[in-house]
Amino acid sequence: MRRQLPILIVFVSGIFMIIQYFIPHESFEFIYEYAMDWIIIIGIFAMLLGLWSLTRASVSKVQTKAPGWGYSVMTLAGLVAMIFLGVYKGNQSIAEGTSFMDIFWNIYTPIQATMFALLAFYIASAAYRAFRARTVMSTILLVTALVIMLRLIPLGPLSGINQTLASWILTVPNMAAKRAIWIGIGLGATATCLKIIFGIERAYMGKD
Amino acid sequence: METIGIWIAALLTLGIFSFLYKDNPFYKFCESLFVGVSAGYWFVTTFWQVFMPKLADNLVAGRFYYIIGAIFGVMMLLRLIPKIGWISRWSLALVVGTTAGLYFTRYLVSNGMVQVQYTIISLYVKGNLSQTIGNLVIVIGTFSGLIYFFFSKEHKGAFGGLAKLGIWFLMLSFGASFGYTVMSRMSLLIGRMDFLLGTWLGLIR
Amino acid sequence: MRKKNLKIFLILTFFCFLILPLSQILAQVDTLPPATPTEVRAGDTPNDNGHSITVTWKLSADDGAGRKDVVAYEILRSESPAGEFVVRGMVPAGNNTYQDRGAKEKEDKNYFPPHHDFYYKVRAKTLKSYSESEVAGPATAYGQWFHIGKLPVFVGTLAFTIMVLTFIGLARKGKELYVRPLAGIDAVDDAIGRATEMGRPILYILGLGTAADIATIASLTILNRIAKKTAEHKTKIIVPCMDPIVMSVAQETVKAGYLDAGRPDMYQEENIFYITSMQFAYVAAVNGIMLREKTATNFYLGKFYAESLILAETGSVAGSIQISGTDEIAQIPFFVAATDFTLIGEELYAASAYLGREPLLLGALKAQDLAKAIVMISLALGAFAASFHLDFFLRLFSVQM
Amino acid sequence: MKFLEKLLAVDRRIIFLFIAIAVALPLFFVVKLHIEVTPVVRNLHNALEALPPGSKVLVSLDYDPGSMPELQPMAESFFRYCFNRDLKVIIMGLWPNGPIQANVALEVVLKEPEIMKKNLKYGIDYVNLGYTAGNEVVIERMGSDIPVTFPKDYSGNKTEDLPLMKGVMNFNNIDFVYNLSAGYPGTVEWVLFAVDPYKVKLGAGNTAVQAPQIYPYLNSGQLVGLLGGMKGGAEFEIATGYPAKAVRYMFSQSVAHAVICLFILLGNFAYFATRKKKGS
Repeated sequence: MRRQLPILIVFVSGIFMIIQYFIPHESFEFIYEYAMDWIIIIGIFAMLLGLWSLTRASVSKVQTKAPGWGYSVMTLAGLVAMIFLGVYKGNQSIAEGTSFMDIFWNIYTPIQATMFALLAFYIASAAYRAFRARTVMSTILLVTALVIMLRLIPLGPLSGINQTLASWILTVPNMAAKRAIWIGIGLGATATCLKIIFGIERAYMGKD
Repeated sequence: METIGIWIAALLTLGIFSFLYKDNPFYKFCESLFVGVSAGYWFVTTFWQVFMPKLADNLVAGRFYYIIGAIFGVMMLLRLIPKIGWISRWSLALVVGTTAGLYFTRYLVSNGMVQVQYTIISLYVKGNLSQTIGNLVIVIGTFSGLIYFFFSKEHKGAFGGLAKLGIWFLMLSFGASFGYTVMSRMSLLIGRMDFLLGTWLGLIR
Repeated sequence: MRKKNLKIFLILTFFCFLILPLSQILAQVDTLPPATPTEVRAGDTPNDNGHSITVTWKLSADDGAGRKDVVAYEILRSESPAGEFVVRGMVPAGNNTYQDRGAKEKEDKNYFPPHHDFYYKVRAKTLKSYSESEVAGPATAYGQWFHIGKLPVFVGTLAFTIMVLTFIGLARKGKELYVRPLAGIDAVDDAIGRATEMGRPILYILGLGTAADIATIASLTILNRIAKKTAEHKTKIIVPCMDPIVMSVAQETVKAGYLDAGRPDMYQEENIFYITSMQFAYVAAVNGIMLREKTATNFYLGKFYAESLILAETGSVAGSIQISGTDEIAQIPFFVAATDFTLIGEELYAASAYLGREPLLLGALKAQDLAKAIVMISLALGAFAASFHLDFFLRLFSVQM
Repeated sequence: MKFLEKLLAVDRRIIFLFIAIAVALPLFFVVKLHIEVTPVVRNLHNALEALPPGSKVLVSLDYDPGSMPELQPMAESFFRYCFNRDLKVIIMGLWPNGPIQANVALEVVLKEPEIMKKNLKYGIDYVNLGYTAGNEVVIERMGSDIPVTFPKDYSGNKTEDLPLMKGVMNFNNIDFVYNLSAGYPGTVEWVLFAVDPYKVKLGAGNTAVQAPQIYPYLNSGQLVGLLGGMKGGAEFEIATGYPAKAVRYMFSQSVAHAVICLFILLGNFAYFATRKKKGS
């Protein structure tokens, strides 16, 4: 019951999903649509697990006065404020112009955009460290990256040649390598799916 | 009000940027606030935009099939009760099984068959040397790239040579993607700088 | 001067008289109905759920040819040949097929009843006039039980499943299966050993995927193996998650790893926790964990998006050894550049088999290799054949949706 | 030589500083950077030039604030171009944030002196139909009936009552479609559900990350032209003769790219110089 039934559920639902791909008939389409909605609904319930984990961890830090507990207070404050502002006026709470959206625009959005913008710095430092002509491999990496980056720098008469070379690299050899990776991923992922469906890969189920 | 909003946004922006120098209380403050606000935002928007239309509205409309989803959802929550926590595996099994089946055909088609189909191209294009070379490179690159991903044979001899060619192709592709992405990442920083220097301080424009 | 004006006046009047009838003729041409569309056929749409009928016709002689004034076709439907025809849809000139589709839910106002006779007409339209074809039908919509266009996928599915099961069967019988060494895998043991020596924790990031992502499941299997090793080494492992279900599964997986190592007492659930489901807030918090916990080894295995480089660079600032792997093709370059070892695409899926050394999992890997060999041979032969305009191999892989 | 070794292990914060300066400093200058207009952008501009004044252009903004730096300048330059050419603009969004982004862009463009002179009126010269949920299905429904798909505009006016929307039934009454896209739903859906079935003329602007996936549609002619990332945006501004934000930003881009390239070259120089020394 504890281990066999879940494996059976995995097998039946997995095989059903494979079969339904080949059957256009509406009876299968209906079950497929319900199954997809159930998955979404399970995800919504699981949200509470997440909130529970976050809240418990933060509260226990505050209670035990663990180092940095003050920051946990901030997290809890942000969480509670958002949930309160987001529900107290019913579904109008998240309309444009509410305090909920004010926080979204003036706190959430700028922090998110700035976190994202950190990448501009990191891409530069990663390039500096990684792009050294130590081996043939790293030289290829370095040279192609340079060629592609140079297309944004005015080089006078060289610009035209560089432009052509850059677009050739992007559309030809780049495409070939991506295809190889894609096909490999396809095989790896399909094999993993089969291992899951046939109950060979079951580490994710845990043990008793 | 708008000015206060801009000031808050600008200070938080600086707080996140300060992490580039080193971890500091200012960053920790922004980080913890961000975590709380984002978790709340995510919960609230999922509630109104997914839970209500997908479950509540359907149940109200009398589509009781959706109860099954809700039952599985509640089972998931039983994890919080250690004694019967194992029941949550049933919902997990449904999620994993369904998506494994769904992704099986999806990966097989779009990562396997479609890619192979695109790669079966003529090696000789009459009167078009550059396309002939291009097609040849694509076929050789894909072929040698796949050799690299072969697990059953050690990379030695001619086979190893092909595998090496394959990894060269991979590196070329990685370099190209890296170089190409620099522009969009710089765009993000330009956006923030424009906000700080223009919208906030009014120094530019 | 006056004479000249008179002359102009006369000429103008003359032209006016000339233009008047001409414009009348032109207007008539404009309202003249176009040639009717012919050979109208209506029939069940193949490979569908049974709520659509496909109508085809031969273009009006005035569409693209003749007077060239047809602008569109309207498709009309009725329940009896003499009954009232209702417009179902319109396509621009030059098109000769229309799929009359509807919803499958009975309560939908756009419901399309299956097993029901319908009659169709096609109306060719000019800007000011139209003409209608003869009635076609009856046509009935019904659902199919197999999608013919997906036959190649079906064959592929069967073949690959048989291959995987055969190799797993061979492995079960105890056949030795060789796999070549993989650099990233060998590094795992060293990385765990290093953390133990330094007395610092290991950080394991499952990525942004949900429990529904195959890469995440592959990563969870790897986590199980690594948790077993950390339990043996008595090293702390931290797993911050961004999906609640993934968090629950990760807790089970790590617990199982500790059980396998015979150290269930050492398992601490609070080290596998949820942060938030929003990408960059999650990253902000993980950044903090790396620097504050001073993790010796960071694993990034699973689905990763733009945050890959933020994580990898922060980890590098902290001086951690980093092992990464993803099937998200756009992020592989950043992991390759910024981490010490990267499992590229398929290697991520292979890693669980490598780490566990379980014969059953290795069997699946062999099946992957066989499939790869078949793909490579088809690719080489196919490209060769395509050079001589033979498309046999192409058809082997072509899927109609 | 000490210096070279130091350079090899340079503190990344020095690189960060250079990047920050390289991006920020050029924003203060207006430099006439030579930007060549590539054929894909030229084609888009030519297709737009061929539209007679008064033509109706549908603009779909399918992105959110995350892609603002790349796509917002494109939105502004496109509106500016349309207003200057007296084209009528119909705005919509497949992403909830799209119509808001449009209003932000309109606010900028409508304040410009040359546009102010035209005395443009909402409802006559431009409308914002807002957002409708349903992704590609929205496009499909617009193919048969636009007023039914968007019964009300962004501010709640009845679509039928807007003078500009008089006679706009479906794609047959739209002369050009322009789409700014940051992913799904976006340009791909517009090609599949508007271009293929209804033969509309479509031009697009995409984020740099997204653009390579769109290229195949250019080669097949399903897409008239494409602006890829900030560079594409700048090229469009040059082509239309109104260099604006994207062109200004491109100066930052060039300097930042140059700084990264220089650092890479410097790093390699230091690497080889120190290695030679160690070897001897």
